[in-house]
Amino acid sequence: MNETHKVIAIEVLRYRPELDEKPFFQTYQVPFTEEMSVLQGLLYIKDELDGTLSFRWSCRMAICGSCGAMIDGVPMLGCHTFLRDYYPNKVRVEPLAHFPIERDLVVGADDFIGKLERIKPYIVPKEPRTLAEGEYLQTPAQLERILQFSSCINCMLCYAACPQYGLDPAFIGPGVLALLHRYNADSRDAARADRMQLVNAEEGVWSCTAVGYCSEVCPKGVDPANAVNQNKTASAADYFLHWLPKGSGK
Amino acid sequence: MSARRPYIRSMDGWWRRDPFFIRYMIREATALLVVAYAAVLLLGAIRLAQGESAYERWLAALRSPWSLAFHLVLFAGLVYHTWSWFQIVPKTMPSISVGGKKLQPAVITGTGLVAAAFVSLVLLLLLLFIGS
Amino acid sequence: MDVFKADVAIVGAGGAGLRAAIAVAEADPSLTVALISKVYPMRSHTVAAEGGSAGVVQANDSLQHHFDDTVTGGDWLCEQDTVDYFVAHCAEEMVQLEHWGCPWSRKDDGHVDIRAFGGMKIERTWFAADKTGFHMLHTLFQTSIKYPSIKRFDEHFCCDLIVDDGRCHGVLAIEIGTGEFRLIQAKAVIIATGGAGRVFRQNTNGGIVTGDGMALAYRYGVPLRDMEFIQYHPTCLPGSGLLITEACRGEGGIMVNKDGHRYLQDYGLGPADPWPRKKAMELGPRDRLCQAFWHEEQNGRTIATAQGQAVHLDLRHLGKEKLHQRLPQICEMAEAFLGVDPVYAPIPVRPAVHYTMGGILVDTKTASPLPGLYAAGECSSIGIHGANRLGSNSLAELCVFGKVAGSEAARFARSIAAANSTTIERQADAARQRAMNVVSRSKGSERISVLRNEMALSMERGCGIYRTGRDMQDTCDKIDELKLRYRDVEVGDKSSVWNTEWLLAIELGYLLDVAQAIVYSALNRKESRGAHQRLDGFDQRDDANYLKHSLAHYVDAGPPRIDYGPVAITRSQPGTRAYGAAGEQAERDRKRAGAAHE
Amino acid sequence: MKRSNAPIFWTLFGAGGMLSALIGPMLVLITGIAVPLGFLLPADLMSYPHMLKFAQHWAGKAFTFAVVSLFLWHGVHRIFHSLHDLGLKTATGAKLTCYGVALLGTALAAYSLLVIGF
Ligand SMILES: Cc1cc2nc3c(=O)[nH]c(=O)nc-3n(C[C@H](O)[C@H](O)[C@H](O)COP(=O)(O)OP(=O)(O)OC[C@H]3O[C@@H](n4cnc5c(N)ncnc54)[C@H](O)[C@@H]3O)c2cc1C
Ligand code: SF4
Ligand code: F3S
Ligand code: FES
Repeated sequence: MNETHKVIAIEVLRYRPELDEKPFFQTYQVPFTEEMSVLQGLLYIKDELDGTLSFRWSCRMAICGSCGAMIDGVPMLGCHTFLRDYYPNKVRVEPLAHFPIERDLVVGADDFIGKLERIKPYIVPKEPRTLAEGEYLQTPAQLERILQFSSCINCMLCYAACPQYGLDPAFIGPGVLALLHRYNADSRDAARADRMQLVNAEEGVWSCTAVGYCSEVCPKGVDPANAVNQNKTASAADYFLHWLPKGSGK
Repeated sequence: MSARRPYIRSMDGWWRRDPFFIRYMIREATALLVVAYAAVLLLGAIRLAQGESAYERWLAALRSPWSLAFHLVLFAGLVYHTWSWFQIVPKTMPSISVGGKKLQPAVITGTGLVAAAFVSLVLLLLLLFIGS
Repeated sequence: MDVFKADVAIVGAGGAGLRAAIAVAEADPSLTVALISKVYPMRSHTVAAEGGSAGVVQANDSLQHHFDDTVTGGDWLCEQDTVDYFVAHCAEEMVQLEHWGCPWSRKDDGHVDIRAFGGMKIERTWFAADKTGFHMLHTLFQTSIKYPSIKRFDEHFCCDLIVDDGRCHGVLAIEIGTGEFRLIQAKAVIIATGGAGRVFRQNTNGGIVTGDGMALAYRYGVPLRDMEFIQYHPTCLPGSGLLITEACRGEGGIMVNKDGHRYLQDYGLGPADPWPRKKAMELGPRDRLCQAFWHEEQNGRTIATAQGQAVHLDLRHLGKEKLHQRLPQICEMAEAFLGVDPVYAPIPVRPAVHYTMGGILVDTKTASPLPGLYAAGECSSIGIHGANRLGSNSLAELCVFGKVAGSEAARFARSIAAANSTTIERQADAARQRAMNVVSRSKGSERISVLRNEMALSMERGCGIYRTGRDMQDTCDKIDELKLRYRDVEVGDKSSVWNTEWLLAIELGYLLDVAQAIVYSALNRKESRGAHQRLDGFDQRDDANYLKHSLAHYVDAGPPRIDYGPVAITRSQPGTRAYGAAGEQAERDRKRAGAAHE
Repeated sequence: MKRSNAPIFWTLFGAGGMLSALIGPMLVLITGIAVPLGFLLPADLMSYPHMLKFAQHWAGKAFTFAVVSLFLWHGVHRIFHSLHDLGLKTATGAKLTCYGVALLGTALAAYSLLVIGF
């Protein structure tokens, strides 16, 4: 095939902790075709131009959640963003905002994972059931309530979009709160009261100022802003109810 | 010892980073106007309590060109507030299904805006009725 | 070196590894589990599975049906006793996942819904929308968090096994974030590292699917079984190999060649009803569809695209509304990755490598011949897939045999005492040295990407949909050559934090070993069976000589030794995999014609 | 984790936000532009006697009190968070100031309306 390739400039934020005092931009000239994603551009750099560039990736189909990066300043999945949409301009790729840079495009995910582990992201059954008794019944409507929030791929784009997380990393943050809500809203689950303790804290939903950018960038339509903000109502109700029995209404 | 040395980026000027954040900051800034307007009204209430002459002075001040200009700014700001407020409302509600179909956020926002227009209009008509 | 002492170490936190970890934790909470994965668990490639997972539930279905579909589909190269165990435990595992919160799609009455899948007569595929693997993986991962005895080592790259005195004592891992080594000592080790699709160029697999665990076990003398059986999926995007799900054809999509002709009718898959029907035309079995493509390509009837030859998957007649409602993901993918809107234009597709049927030899209880070493999931060959895997059996396998591996490893770990630490640490030091050698070599002359690309291209040529002795021999020679050149591989990056170039180099070593096992096993199987189809005079199944498993044994600095093991046949004697007698005849004729082409 | 007392302020913020979103622009238009200019509405609509009568009625009182105080609570809550957004680290002072202003405003409104009598 005698296709003359177009060439795009990809500007990547580099940071190698053992060599560089601080991050800097490095530009690579990458030949590309119509269907090439930004991730494929990075893979080309890694294979052909500079083997020292580090980044995470795997599935190439926007489901494993590995390849998030700031692309021209916006949190995106590299495998689902296309070079053709930036050409003839250059495209700038940086590690996800608000996370510490470990190296090049790799950010530290420990904080996110730690939070995910804290919210009890599993079913605590209302009524235990043996396998022989078969599945719990759940109507399509009950399923509908959790499906959207259970489609989170843990890509952390919403964290890179949320300034409140950037300002205060103690904030549990949009993605994990969406998962928390997913379990609270599950018809099979009984651990809501436990999880509400996290929701009710300052670092729970109350750090959110409804910026809403988290939902804007979410590649899977999870709408984490909705999960967080509807839980403000839930948390407020929880708050006022917890005063009630003592009769000391404010 | 590990050679890890995570680099933390600064948040300085974060709100200039993205047009979305600028819109957010404008939205938040409408709060200043809401407070300012509340102050104007509060002052009116205090003057009213202080008696006729005090109140007349407040009323006169409202008629000054400065005040009119200021209220134009307030008006624009509050319109933006209304618009942005109903943008967030769908985020604060559990999803609602109507006839098996999920209600789209835009529909909720639209309903809110129509409600605001309606209430405002009723208010105006009421005053027109009283005035005449 | 940092040492962690566990009772059971599990390498791989995909579906199989996670299920095994939970099984250990449930079997005995006092056992410490080390769960090691080179990526965070939810990035494992199980996440990509769309279609669904098998489990008999319908009244008109039966374990016998599932058994028959599996064994017939596998061209009788299945371990029938293991298949029996498997089909009997699938549904139970699916219910278990439901109890753990997996959002299975539901019927109006609240019961789990199931769908039909290629190669099966009765619906038995459990699904969670079009993201079954994703939901299963996240459910398993999140559930695993419940068990305090599971200690995860995320983003730890396993670079060696610790084997001493004929027993496996643990693994050596590199903490990717620091480049430091960690010895994970264990009484039992379960390998659950997934497949090896990356040995090929165009494939549906993720970048991490590099056959690591297979190569590791293999190097310590555990045979790799049935490696020549590589499943191609007929509808993938040219170039990237990304999967366009079978559901497109299930909804009524048709496949046409460059003349707009529904060519499948020429391959005994007809009649060409205006609408595809079960087990015919577009809904024929995967291997047949791939083979038909091959012939079309040979005869110049495919469509040239920038990314190579393709045929058209035409969905236009389904209409915009139905497409957007039933196949939103596909519309979105075609638009994004190809700039094609399926509402207005057909999608160019072609076969790509999808699944490795073979793997680490294990018995019915997941134990490998090396004491203390177990394997589960795609990396293993427990014998249920035979020569060709039935769709939706893999996800079920992860659960059924992940659980078996967990309980067996737990039982084994409880039965023995911990080994002598000093000899183990000496072993680990040697292993560390080997891993360091890859990067510390002052300068190499061979580029990783060059070797990898040469391997993948050659594998595609030699171990494609149809194979010939000559092409396979060429590939054998090529892989032998690449293994030699690999010794001079260059790793320019000398740093320790997130040195992915170093890991790529180690992975390339794994890939080459697995590739070698695949192509030598293929060359030696002088018959056609399931996914192994030859044109050079061995175009028939030969039960007299080859109704047996091939076993590739690792040979240091040389090609593998291939020998054979028996197949457990209990109640289903080999018959014809019939998709219409006329079709069978036409197939034979075409093969002769194809061979004449060579 | 410690339970936050944000719900109190957030509820007031939300009530004020909703009220101001519904009628804020129209109120500004009426009291700040239309009446002072005598445009659309009669200029004496807000004359002393009228307003006194209005403020003496329980409904007028309630309305005025709600608008003034809830608008304040809405505004200061956002301002407080914006200070945090702009990088203000010591939140306690800002919190006291912001919510203090709202509390003071609320008290003044209540006091004035009481003084006006019934
Ligand atoms: C696109 C696609 C669609 C599919 N659809 C279906 C379907 O509908 N139904 C079905 O039944 N099957 C399907 N399959 C097949 C099925 O998904 C896989 O066979 C299965 O998920 C493999 O699971 P696993 O647990 O064995 O491995 P994986 O999920 O691949 O996990 C491997 C694990 O091992 C770890 N690992 C690997 N090497 C190392 C190392 N060196 N050090 C440390 N950790 C390591 C990885 O990090 C990962 O955690 C599909 C496959 C693909 C590619
Ligand atoms: S909520 Fe969306 S953006 Fe956030 S982690 Fe989940 S999938 Fe990613
Ligand atoms: S962006 Fe952040 S502030 Fe709230 S709405 Fe989303 S979590
Ligand atoms: S590579 Fe998996 S999400 Fe992009």
